[in-house]
Amino acid sequence: MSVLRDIADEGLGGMRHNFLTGRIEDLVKWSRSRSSWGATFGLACCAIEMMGTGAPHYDIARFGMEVFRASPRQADIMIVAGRVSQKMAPVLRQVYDQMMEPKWVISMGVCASSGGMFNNYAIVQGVDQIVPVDVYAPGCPPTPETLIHAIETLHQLIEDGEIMRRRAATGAGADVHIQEVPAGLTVPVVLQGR
Amino acid sequence: MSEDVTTQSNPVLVHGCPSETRFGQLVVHAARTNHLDVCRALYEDGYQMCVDLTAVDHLVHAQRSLPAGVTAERFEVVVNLLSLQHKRRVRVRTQVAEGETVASLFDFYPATEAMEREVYDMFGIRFDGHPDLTRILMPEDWEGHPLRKDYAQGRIPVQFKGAAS
Amino acid sequence: MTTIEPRIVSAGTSEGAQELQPRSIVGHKELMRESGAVLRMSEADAAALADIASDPDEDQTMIINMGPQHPSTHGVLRLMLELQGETVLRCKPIIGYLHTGMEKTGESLTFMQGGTNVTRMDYLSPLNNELVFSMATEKLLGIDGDIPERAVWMRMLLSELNRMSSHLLFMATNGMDLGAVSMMLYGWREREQVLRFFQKVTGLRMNHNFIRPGGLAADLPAGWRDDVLHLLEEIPPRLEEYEVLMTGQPIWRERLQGVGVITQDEAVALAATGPILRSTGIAWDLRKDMPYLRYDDVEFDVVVGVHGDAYDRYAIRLQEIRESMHIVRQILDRMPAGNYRIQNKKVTPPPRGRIDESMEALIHHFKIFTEGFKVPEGEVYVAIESPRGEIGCYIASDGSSTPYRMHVRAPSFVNVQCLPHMMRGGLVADAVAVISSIDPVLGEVDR
Amino acid sequence: MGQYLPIIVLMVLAIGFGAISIVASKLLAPRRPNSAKLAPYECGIVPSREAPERFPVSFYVVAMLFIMFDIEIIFAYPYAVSQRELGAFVFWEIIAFSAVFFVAFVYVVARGALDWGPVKKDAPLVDVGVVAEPGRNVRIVGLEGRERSSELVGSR
Repeated sequence: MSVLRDIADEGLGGMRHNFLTGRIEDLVKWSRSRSSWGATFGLACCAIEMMGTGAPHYDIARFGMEVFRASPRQADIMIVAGRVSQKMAPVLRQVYDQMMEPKWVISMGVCASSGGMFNNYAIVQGVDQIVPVDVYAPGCPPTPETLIHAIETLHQLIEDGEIMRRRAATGAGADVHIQEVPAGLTVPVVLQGR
Repeated sequence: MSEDVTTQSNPVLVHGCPSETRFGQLVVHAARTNHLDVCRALYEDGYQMCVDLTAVDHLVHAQRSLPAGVTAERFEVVVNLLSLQHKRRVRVRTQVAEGETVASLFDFYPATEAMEREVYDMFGIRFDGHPDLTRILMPEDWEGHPLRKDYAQGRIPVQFKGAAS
Repeated sequence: MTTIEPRIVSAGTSEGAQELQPRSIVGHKELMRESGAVLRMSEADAAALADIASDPDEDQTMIINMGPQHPSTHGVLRLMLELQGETVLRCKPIIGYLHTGMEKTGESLTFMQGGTNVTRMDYLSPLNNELVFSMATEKLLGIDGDIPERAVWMRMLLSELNRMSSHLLFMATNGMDLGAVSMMLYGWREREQVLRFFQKVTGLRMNHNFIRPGGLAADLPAGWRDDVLHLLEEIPPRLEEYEVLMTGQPIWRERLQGVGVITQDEAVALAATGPILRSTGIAWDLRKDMPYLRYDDVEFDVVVGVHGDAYDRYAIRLQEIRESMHIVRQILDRMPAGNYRIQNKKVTPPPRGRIDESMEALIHHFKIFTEGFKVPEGEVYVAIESPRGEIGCYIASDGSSTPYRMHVRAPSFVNVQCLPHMMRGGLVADAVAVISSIDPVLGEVDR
Repeated sequence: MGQYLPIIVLMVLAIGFGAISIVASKLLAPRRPNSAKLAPYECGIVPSREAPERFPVSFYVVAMLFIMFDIEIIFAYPYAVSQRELGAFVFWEIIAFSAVFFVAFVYVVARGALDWGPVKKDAPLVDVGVVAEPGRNVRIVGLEGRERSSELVGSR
């Protein structure tokens, strides 16, 4: 009974798509994307902008990220906000391992995505050398609008299952790059449908 | 105001060390042996706060304007003292050769404990008498001292040509 | 000269000798030092506390990690606390988890580009970092006397507004650390307004690179005066709200008063500066005692506490927001017209418009931005008052266009070393209050 | 029989909710155990030394106090529900019963079970006065709820 084996290791999310389980799968994906909590992994300047995004003006509680959970046990998205130093790399890997499945990683800012302006001995040149990254948010620091755009892109990918397919295909992160949203934007950002 | 450097030939002696005035701040050039005594004497003079302790590696740019009687060495430990009463700063510059140790100022300036650890971590200058001389910024098993001039910046090659390569 | 290539190491997370050693290994003298005997207590008191039964298997104390990834350590500060029940016996801050090699990078960036590197050190008051770097460079160049008046007053305006936004964030995080979570919302609501003004003036919310050697990157935009006036009307009633929410509450006072006490001679011995030094009763403020820019023409009070505990530091920062607003009001009245940048050809690139017209302007622009301007050989130390204390910039230049050695004296690096002495004997919950009262920014601690 | 219906419904609801949440989490969550997930969370640091099993006794004493009052409440509850039928005698009975508990509580507190607060909390806050330049306008803050013992004293 392959269905039971699927449930055993992958949970309902892993059941192959068929008429009987179709609706449950969508329900699972919808609930995962709509209430994913961020793990506070604030390192440097981007952490201040991440706090700004959590603050009342930009308020990511609207997108289901009501609270930033400090402990990895209760977090779903790890937002790597800031430059990752060589001394911090094993700690980052340890916290990532301790996070519960399903988990995703947003690499916030150019320092996390590629070492940024600090191309030297002390900084890990891109956090994807340590953890599989799903969405890269550019900017130094990314404006809260850019971070919300990154989070919304991630939610969109979770909801239509794209992330799981990409992760299964490459074994690493979903590797989605978004453009920077200039601050103080009044025109709504349209997420291009995939 | 321009830099008023006293004449190089016979500099004013402060606690027996040649000194000069740069940008309105007294700079005392102590030798490695009397580094501790000069700092203690300045401590008695009323400079109770040791604001900063750092070092400079003069491997590449050895010839620099030093008053007479000061032999230029590779490293230079720079101690910045501040007196709250007189509102004055003094800078003690001590020449240290490669591999030599400097006396730690921890006994009368407890603030220097972390600063000396950082100088040891970044330059490899050992401070004897320091209670806990271990690395402070780099991981424990890191080899080499990054801020030395013969330590590469560790850049990974990038596609676009930065101006200052 | 064979250069040593850095060997990237990703071993386990234990830092060996840097960590707090258990009581059984540590020698008596070291134990006395770590128990603060050097500074605070008489030998007898420290001995009484220090010699709890230290045979290893009958271990009464527990060493725990308030590690790099912790909600209330304001970044990646790692504290190893030795606890006996709830009481903190010894504490050792372990830093370096955000070491970015900025001083090494500073040696390869020209003086024109140095601002972008320095501004990311203290990311709560980036403009003060740029200010101290620019003033040090100008002193080396010898042009610190003839910076245009408008540039000097604009620098003061931006520095004071940056102090306000930094202290507002302190109000937010200090409240949240101690349980007043709604304080985070109010603190950020005010800070957003100041950041919006910065965004209008400099184009960015943080890491502006707006104060450069020789003056500023651009002039104030039209309508900046009523923006600042709007700020000055909007924030004072909000501060009254903070007074009601925090200062007036007995729980808040009970949590902060008598916690993290530091005496005058201990603060001076540990070279703590800023609100920590002023909370012990020493009225030392660089803006008053060693004035720079035009702080001697502006009238404001030095805010001082007398008990040296976490409550005083909170009250000092709250009052300093008001003092900064008082200064900004005076700056508004006295902001002169004129150039926002020194007209000295050597330092200032030609205005954008002229580049299309004349060939020399194009060459001049190209040379300044690629090669940078040469700075005469020498060394200088300049210090100003950042929201966290005295931030100093020591530059040794060898006559080329990149600094030979650029060291920034970070106030948080020294203030973090006061943590063990403030936490001794307190509860673990007080440890959170003490860290928050020091308001460390790990970007400038680890540089 | 009718009056037991609400209790049964509540029981069913409670057990149902518990069961659903356990089963759902078993069903929904993919299981990928690794050693890090089993290790205790030490703020990102791999724990290098064993957590001590011994805990100071003060935690235990506080637990005991809680259990003592918990039991007292259990007996007071049925009395409170049927208080009108039981009359004055039972009222005094309950008062005597809780008085016994209160004596035990006073004894334990007197023995210092609850004051294991910070060692230096009672250290007198010496107010050393302000060291400032004479004629410097200094504003002293942080005095709410505390008396000032010495005036502006001492100048550098």
